[in-house]
Amino acid sequence: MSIVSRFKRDRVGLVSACALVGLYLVALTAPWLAPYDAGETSLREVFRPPSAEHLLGTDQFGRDVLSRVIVATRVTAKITGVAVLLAVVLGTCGGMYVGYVGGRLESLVMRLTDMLLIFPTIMLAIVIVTIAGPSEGGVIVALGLSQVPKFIRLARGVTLSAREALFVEAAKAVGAGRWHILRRHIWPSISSPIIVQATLSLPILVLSASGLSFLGLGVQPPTPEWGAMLNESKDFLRTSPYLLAGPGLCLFVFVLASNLVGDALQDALSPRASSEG
Amino acid sequence: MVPAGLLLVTFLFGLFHFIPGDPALLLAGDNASAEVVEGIRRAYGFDQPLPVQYWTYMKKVLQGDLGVSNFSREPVTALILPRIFNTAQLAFWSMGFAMVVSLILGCCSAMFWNTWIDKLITGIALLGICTPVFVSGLFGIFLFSVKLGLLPTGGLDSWRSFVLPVVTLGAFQAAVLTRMVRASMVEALGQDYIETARAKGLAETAVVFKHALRNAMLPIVTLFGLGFGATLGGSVVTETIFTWPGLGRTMVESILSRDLPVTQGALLLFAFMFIGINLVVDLLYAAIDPRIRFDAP
Amino acid sequence: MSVAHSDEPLIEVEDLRTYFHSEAGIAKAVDGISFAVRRKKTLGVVGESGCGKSVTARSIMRLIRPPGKIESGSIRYRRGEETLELAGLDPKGRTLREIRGAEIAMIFQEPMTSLNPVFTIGEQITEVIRLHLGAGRGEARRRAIDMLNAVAIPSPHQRIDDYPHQLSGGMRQRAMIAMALSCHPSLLIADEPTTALDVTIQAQVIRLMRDLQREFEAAIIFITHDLGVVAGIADEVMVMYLGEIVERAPVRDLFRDPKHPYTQGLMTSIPSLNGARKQRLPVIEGNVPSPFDLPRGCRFHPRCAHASELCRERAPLLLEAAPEHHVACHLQDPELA
Amino acid sequence: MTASAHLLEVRNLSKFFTLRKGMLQRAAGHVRAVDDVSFFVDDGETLGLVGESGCGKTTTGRALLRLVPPSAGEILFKSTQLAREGEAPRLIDVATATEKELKVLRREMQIIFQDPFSSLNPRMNVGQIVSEPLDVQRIGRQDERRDRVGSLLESVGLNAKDARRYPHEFSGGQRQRIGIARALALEPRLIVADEPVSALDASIQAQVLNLMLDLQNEHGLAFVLIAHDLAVVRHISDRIAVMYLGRLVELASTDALFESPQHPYTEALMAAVPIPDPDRERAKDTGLLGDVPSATSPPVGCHFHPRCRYAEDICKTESPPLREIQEGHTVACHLADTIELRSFGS
Repeated sequence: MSIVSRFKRDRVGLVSACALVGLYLVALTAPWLAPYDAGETSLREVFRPPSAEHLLGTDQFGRDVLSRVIVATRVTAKITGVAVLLAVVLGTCGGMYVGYVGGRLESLVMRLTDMLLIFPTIMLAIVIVTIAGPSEGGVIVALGLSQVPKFIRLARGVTLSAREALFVEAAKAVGAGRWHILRRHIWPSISSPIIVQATLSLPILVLSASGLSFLGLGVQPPTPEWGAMLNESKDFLRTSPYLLAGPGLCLFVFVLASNLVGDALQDALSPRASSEG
Repeated sequence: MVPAGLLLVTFLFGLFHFIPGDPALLLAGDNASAEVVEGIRRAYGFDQPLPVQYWTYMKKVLQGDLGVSNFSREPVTALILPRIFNTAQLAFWSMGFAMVVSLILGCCSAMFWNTWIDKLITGIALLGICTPVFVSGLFGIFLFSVKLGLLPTGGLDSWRSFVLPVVTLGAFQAAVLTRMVRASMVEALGQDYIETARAKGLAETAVVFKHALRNAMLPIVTLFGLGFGATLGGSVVTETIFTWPGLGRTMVESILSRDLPVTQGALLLFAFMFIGINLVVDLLYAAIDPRIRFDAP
Repeated sequence: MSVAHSDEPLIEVEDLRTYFHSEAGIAKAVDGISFAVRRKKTLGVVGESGCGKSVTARSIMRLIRPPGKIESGSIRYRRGEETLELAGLDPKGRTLREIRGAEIAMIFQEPMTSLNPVFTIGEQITEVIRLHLGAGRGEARRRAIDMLNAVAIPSPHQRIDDYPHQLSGGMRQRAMIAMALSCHPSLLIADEPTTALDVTIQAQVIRLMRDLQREFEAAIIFITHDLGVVAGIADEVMVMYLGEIVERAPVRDLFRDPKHPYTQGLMTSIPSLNGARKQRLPVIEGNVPSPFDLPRGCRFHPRCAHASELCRERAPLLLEAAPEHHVACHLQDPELA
Repeated sequence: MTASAHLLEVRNLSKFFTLRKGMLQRAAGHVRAVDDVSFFVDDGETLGLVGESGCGKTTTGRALLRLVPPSAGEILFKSTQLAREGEAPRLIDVATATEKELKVLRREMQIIFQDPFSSLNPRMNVGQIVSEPLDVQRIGRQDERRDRVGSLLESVGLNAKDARRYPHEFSGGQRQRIGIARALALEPRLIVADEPVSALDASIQAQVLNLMLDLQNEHGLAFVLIAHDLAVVRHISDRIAVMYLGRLVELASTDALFESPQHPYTEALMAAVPIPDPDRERAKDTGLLGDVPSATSPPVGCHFHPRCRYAEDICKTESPPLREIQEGHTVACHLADTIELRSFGS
């Protein structure tokens, strides 16, 4: 059974994949989708509870929460998407390279990644943000780099086991060079675990990105961001608890969808599943 | 351990130099006069060559001198030390909560693999890992403090101050760890020696809790170590939500106010805690895995 | 089926069917087999991979895991005066647990993975002794050392505190045998116990099992794919193909006069130590069909050189072609041949 | 060097592995996986290499193709591809050949593996697998390669249409045929067959052995057959080399080896082979003691002496040299002239 058809039969995976795609569509079309200008303040309309006019109410500056939540989707999607891409590219190339070349360089890099892996993502990100400064670019770099050790480890592991595989030995026996083996044998073995890991990293990055913003170390106001919005709302819990709902729910859905897609992909791509099918 | 510590101190020393801009200017603040900046430059030795600065820094760290806060002018060590205890308390109770819950739920889930019990537990765990601490924490404050008035919204006064932060932080970790414990147990239960244990006539509980769990403990110890680290990391956010007087909040505040000596000190202590946990995990691992214990020359 | 002998068999399996249900369909791993194991005797079970020999063993132990299931049939086990129906027992229930390890014991192919890596072999052997014989700690340890001695493990006093990874493959399998025999079971099921071992070690282990059988008076079901091994240990042999028994006979009769074309094919296709060299071996053509897509009629017919129209249509029954020599082949059926 | 030399001649081949321990990867000891092994293979003949697990037979096989770089010794191959047009074949040392020469040598020596599951890339279809040697060596055009793959598959008893299918769709025996087709693609003159049938069922094993015999008769292939099953080795080998803990202990023609084994280990190995005859199998005595010792710390003197029932004092101290007892029959045993060993001839 092919991977696509196995994935398709996984209803939960399919629905969550649709949800994830939907969120990215929202992110793409945010400026047109948002009913109001996300940055427009109105002192006459502060702290309006949800109504037909403002579905999620308005905040302390009278800004429409729904519009801000929608625009924030765009911010989060961009930050996490670029960060994952950064981590995948750096980590995969690095991991494949040290895995294939081996030697001193490999043990040095692996000791370093092992050390970095004992630090939680958010701590690594905080350190890097401290250096790079709290801005969108800083957050992207921080989050991307914080995931690189994971990908180096994964890519190296798969490269090593593929390098030891008998079919690689067979290829060497017919005279195949390094480049041929990397391209024909190692890269195909590496791509699916990397894709799975990338999807599984996505929820972690979403949580970390909003966590940083919540702490004030991420995207800076007035740019709408879920974590930052939650942080602002915490001062008005007593009077306007509805401010929690929008960003909280969006975060939850994004993380849930990406987790489920990751799980489904892992099931569909795992070698065990293919041998049983 | 020693090389890791050395690397760390080097890294933190470099922090001053990584950050764009003049370190003396950073320390002095934006609207300090040129003389003040120059004074700081000399006082901190920024005019010295790099190796000399490095050596001085190392010596100071080893002596427990982490510098002086830019704002309160207090020694960083004195500022930070009482906070560590608070953070450790929070992390310790949260992790304890997470370990107990995840072990019970994870084992149950694996034992009743693919039944409604398993599905219920994995479902709850999934919801748990999708709810960030700052969402569940704020919701908890809203419900238990604002609406019901049962628990304080923050601070650290009595045991009641512990309930919300510990449960919020612990529940998230418990959800993450439950999934991993379950996976390790399912893996262990699929091994050949489980069939041997069943063939010996052992009761299912002995098969699961003696033969499978003892093997699954190897990966679980590592996971718990990583979980402990993650809990410490999560404490940064949790402390901010619940205005907990801990190291994490101090660090965030120092970053926001660009109080570099404090940031450095807090990062150093955090890092040593992570390395310490890692060390404990390695030792524990060696203690419970006979293949490591007996292969050492 | 009549029992010709005065002593009743220890285990009587009748029309056992164990199927595995999966998305690809139903795999009939064991499909209607009947046989008996006599006390103190060894039944050899021979066949290629996927013939159902291991599933047969696990069905008797009731160790079949989902999606596998015993569909029908009976496994009668004689325990003193009473007869127990193993197929009807709860696989996690008390009665079966009392039997497993104590009265029916099992050893597996891979001694590396079938011993628990985090317990010493002593802990693993005493566990079963204490469980079934109710012995105390010291008593169980003494018995365990005796058992290690019986399986010829040198310096058992020290070896008992070793972990599996500290022993060689042959020693591990001996430890497994010691564990299996430690409660003096009346039946030992050995699933390819020597396949993972080197030939010289295999010879030692088989010799050991023969000696121990005499000493412990256990019946053995010995599963193997190697005809040479079965010749050295079995009293009676049954040959399985695709979940069915194709031939069952006392060991000498089977090797003197194999009656089923599959058995004949197996015997002639293996190179021998005294046959002609550098010549083509007679082979069984083709491959073993998928268990999801079994041939109609006789399951062996697509690979059989003697297959007729009848073989394609109707499945042969396992009939007695000579005294105690049963074979499932139309060519051997006097009414049809 | 003359053209009349052997197709392959191995002189004093050794392969040491360094065991590394700890963070700094310090060398913690050496394993002499292959220790001073010499033999030759002639055109069109089969040399069997037998021994128990860990005896170094697999490492020897891989070293012949330099898939494992040898630590010492020469591997002389009589290459026609590397000789100039119209000239006599050239002897070349595989151990020291340049990368370029090695790539050409790959056309003349090939390998087939034990495990027909992991030796085929599950993500490539059979056509891609079998044509990989042609792609790598840039032989023929695209369509020529496709035709060649078809005929290769047919020559090993598969269908040309199978090229579009994937390895997991085949049974173990069929996969082994795919592996053989890949090895044949470059029309080699020597194939190292590393346990080619030990993972296969009895009825399939015979099919693959027959295929190997047919190929040898058709193409005059030479084989180095590495196996632990003496009956299999005896069936298709012309000469047999017996290895124990990295060393060659006996080498003779198949008939001579079985009729009059000279090394006690050879005798024990032969006696341990299970015979499908209840009377003979039960009557025989297999008196080999103990386990194979660890390769990291082999016994002093003759490696075999702790398990040998004939061992004398000299065996415990001195390592026996390999010596020729009769023409073409060499053995490494101090007592070869004094002890009488069983004959396994028919």
